[in-house]
Amino acid sequence: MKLLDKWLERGSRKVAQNTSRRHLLTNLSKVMIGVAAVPLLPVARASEATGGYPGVGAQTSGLDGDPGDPTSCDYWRYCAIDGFLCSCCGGTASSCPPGTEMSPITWIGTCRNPADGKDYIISYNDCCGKTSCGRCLCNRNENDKPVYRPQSNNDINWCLGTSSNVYTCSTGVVLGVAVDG
Amino acid sequence: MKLLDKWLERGSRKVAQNTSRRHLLTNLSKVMIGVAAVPLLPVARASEATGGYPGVGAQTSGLDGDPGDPTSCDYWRYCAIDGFLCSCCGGTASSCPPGTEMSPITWIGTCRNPADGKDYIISYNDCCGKTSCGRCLCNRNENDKPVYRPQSNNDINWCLGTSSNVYTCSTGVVLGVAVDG
Amino acid sequence: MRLFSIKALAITTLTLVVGLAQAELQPEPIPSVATLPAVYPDTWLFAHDVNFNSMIAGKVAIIDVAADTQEFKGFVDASMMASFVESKEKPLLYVAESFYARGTSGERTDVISIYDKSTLRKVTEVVLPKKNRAQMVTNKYMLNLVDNDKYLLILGFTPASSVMIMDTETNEIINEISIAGCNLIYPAGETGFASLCGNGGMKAVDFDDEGKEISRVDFEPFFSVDDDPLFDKPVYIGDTAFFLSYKSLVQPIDMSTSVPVIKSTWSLVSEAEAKANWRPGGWQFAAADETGHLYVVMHKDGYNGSHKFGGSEIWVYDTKTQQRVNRIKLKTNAFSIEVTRSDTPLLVVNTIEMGLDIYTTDGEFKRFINVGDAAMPIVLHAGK
Amino acid sequence: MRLFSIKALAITTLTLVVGLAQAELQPEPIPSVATLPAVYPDTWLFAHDVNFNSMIAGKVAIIDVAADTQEFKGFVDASMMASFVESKEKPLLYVAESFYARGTSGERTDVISIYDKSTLRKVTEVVLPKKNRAQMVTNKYMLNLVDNDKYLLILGFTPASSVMIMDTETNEIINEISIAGCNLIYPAGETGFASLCGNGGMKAVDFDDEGKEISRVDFEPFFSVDDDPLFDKPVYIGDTAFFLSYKSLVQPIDMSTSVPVIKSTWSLVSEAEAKANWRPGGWQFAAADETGHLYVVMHKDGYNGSHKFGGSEIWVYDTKTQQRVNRIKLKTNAFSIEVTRSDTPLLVVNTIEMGLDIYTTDGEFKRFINVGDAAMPIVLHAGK
Repeated sequence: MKLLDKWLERGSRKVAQNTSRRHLLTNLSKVMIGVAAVPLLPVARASEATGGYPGVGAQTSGLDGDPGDPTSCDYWRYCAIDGFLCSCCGGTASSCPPGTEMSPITWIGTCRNPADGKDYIISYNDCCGKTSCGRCLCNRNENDKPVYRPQSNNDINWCLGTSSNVYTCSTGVVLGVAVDG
Repeated sequence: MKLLDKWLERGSRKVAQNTSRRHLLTNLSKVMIGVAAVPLLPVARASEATGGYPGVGAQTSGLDGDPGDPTSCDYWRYCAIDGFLCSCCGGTASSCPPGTEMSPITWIGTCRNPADGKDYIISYNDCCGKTSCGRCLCNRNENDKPVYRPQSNNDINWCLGTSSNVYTCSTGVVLGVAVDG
Repeated sequence: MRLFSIKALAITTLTLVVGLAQAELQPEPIPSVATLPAVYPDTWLFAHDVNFNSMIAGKVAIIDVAADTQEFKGFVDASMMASFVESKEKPLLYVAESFYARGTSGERTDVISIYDKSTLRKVTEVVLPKKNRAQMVTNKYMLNLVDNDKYLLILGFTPASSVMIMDTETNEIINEISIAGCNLIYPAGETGFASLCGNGGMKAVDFDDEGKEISRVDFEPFFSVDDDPLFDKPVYIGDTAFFLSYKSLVQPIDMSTSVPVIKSTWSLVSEAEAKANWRPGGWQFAAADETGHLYVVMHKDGYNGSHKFGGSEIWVYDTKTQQRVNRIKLKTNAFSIEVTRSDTPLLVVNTIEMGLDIYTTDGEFKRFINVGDAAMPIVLHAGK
Repeated sequence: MRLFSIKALAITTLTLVVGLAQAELQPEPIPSVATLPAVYPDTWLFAHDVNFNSMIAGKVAIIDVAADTQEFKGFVDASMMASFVESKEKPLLYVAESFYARGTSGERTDVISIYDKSTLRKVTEVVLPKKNRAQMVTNKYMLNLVDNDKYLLILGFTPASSVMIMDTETNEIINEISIAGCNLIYPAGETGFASLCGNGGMKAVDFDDEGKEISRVDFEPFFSVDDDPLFDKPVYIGDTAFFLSYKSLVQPIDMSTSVPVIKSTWSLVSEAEAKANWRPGGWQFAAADETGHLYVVMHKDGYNGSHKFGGSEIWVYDTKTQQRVNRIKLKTNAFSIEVTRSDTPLLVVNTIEMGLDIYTTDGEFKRFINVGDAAMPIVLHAGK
């Protein structure tokens, strides 16, 4: 039952930030839970209208069991992301744009995949060494903790251990299924 | 009569770029000449609505015979300016913001002062050495010539002869009355 | 016919203009560069534009939030998740920032850039030899002046966390103190500081004239990072740092000595408000005025992850009585807030649209100030 | 009651989700960095974001304007009024740019940054020793490859104007040629170039294998800079550069040899259109397709100073017959345009709102592409 509550909570969060054109389920959640007044993302100006980002083509990861659009802030892997989505910048949800360097040090989130209902460990590796991508700025903070627990915080520039620490964009890489589900 | 035509032309130009809340005369010109379809400044997004810039307080130069608002793109001195108005950036129409350096090399325009009907030589000195100001981006091109006549062109970074060539904002300094009026 | 009427009307207009003619404008001096007073008026505020879209080109803008004209006084650059602090004792501004030889690549140089308040020219810069300045979305606790501005404390993060101590007389880095497992710099006592820790505890360190550590206290965990973490951005009222939790707890900590004292908690919300999930949130989502009132950006229907999105209201508390004394409904949702230290304090709201809405502390809207067309001024420092 | 119904509905939904369950997703490799083909498809285009709000942080984005997914392929940095050119012969991109040791101050370094097309990593950089790279709002005639990309021509401006010649085999600057009184680089002949001059004339220079000037021709003035200047941004169709004037004149110049030939002018507009002041204007306001059609952004009611504001229509001309063959009314006014060299050419419009509207060359709107939330992609280079 706890899990169920969590799942609902997750659903409502998505609605708060993104009025998705593709996720009927989250729209159902909206009606059900009645979340309406939650403030919009400060940085999501461009995505307020549609949930996706205007002028950015929708994508799929191409993987079975990986639903949703990696260029949309409400894509399931992005539950604790903060930054420009590399999928919109020449990379993908799990790879960096050409010419950047993926940070080996990172922060970790746990996101539920709606396709199999399982919680996955997601590694939010930053891509580094070029200027800010400037497309698809997205901020979600599920289980995000303050900077005194850095491994669970998305405000830190995780371009650490790279030849340049200049931040370009963020990925959400699947590490595996969370053991404590 | 030629002057009169020029004056009218100037009036219509102002309307094209700035729907002024303060210049009744230019609004009259608009009605008279029927200019309506002239495209808006690409960079004037912020000023489209009001003519001034939202969130920027109006100013006066404090000089007798110097009418208008130096934070408005339609201020008479700015007839050939291109860039951020230093008046909005901690400087004035004729001085640079603190910590920047005024370029000694510059381009020259001739603008008519509506207070005395005289044409003045205006020196568009750039202010240099800090990042772009980012307020009151304004572009007007009266008598602007292509870059092969650089002294009459506003596309060139005139931060030349300064310790840093990074462009911050633009001024419009009165040099005197144009002899050929 | 149409042309004729245009010209006729124009002649009339031109005559009118000539009728208003003045003495000719005189030539103006070149070059001319504005300056500021060495002591800033108390309605001036520092708005730090982190410029996410071009992080190597951030700035700290100086703004008179009480002004309806010439409100933008100038700015200093602040590159790559910089941090900023104003000196109260000296006419100086400090920016901790990072540069690359080729903009975004090449050799890295970390510096403290020191500016003269009056000219906004760089007086000097201090290079941080280990290039380990913390780069985070900036807040007020990454760069701090203590002991009457004698020491500048600079956060390091590699991800090993540390505090560098710069002597502001000599502009030398005199020591670096590890705060492993903890983060940020909360001034405590004369020369001490505290940091919150990943286990829900706290560390407090004191240092001597040479920057050498003379005491260190590790507090046992006193809050649950998993269940209801304290935000890392407290508000100081006098010597007390008010930490708030995701779920509306207030945790005052007495910072008057180098060994802080953890005080009793209270709640921002009633039982009914808690049920409606009214919670604090945003970026710099809380501030205080000189009377001891605490201002908190609140949102309804909070949930796991809603803590950085700002809110539609600001709730005001008397921290002595622990009672809410006002509830301000905003024109536009707040992301960050600050209150000036002026006689008539002003409530400055960086909205989720990234511009400044200025209110009285009673919630009366006064004016909107644009910090820059692409600016993201998410950290606001009231003038000291 | 309400809570109950929520959960009941949720259970149904959850069951549905579980019913769709798949095999678990597998761990993905770290690090992983995308690459591009060494030869780009012909629908790819380079959109140069000059980033006025943060000029030290510009970029050149690579965009597939025919794509409805993954249209943004990557980018290279381009600092401080940079200029850009793609090599056709080698898998390289060239950026002329400037850096300061401290972002906006300190020592200046001017470089040609050379990128590998496939990895978008910097292969090398060539320092310009005199730090005299021209900084202007960028256009296509500040950095050019000639002689099958054997020489890179780099505009200098201090304000003394010059052309630096870099040998792309050795990456050495082999000479610098003064073009005093003139500006920009219009390739002419195999190794020559022409520049327009402030007196309404033209200069043409040819150089040898070592970059040494072997001929120079100064053309007498052939247009009036005061009355109706030629724009400084011509469009090449084959070996002919089509210069347009503020007032709609077309001035073709044959650039097939190092001594260009000035051809007869014609007009973009009829007498009635001239009376209505239909004029060309914008930034990169003209382009051409492979069939020899010339596309020009036009605005009505033009006046002294309207020449950089863009326009609501694109007029298409057959340059052989000198007749207009189409008139495209745009959704949003154009500021800059380009036409791809693909089999099915696409008309790319950077609108005055600073995003890309993609049309067929017949004017059918296809899609909108955002180059960046704060981007100003005012120069567009079709892939070669």
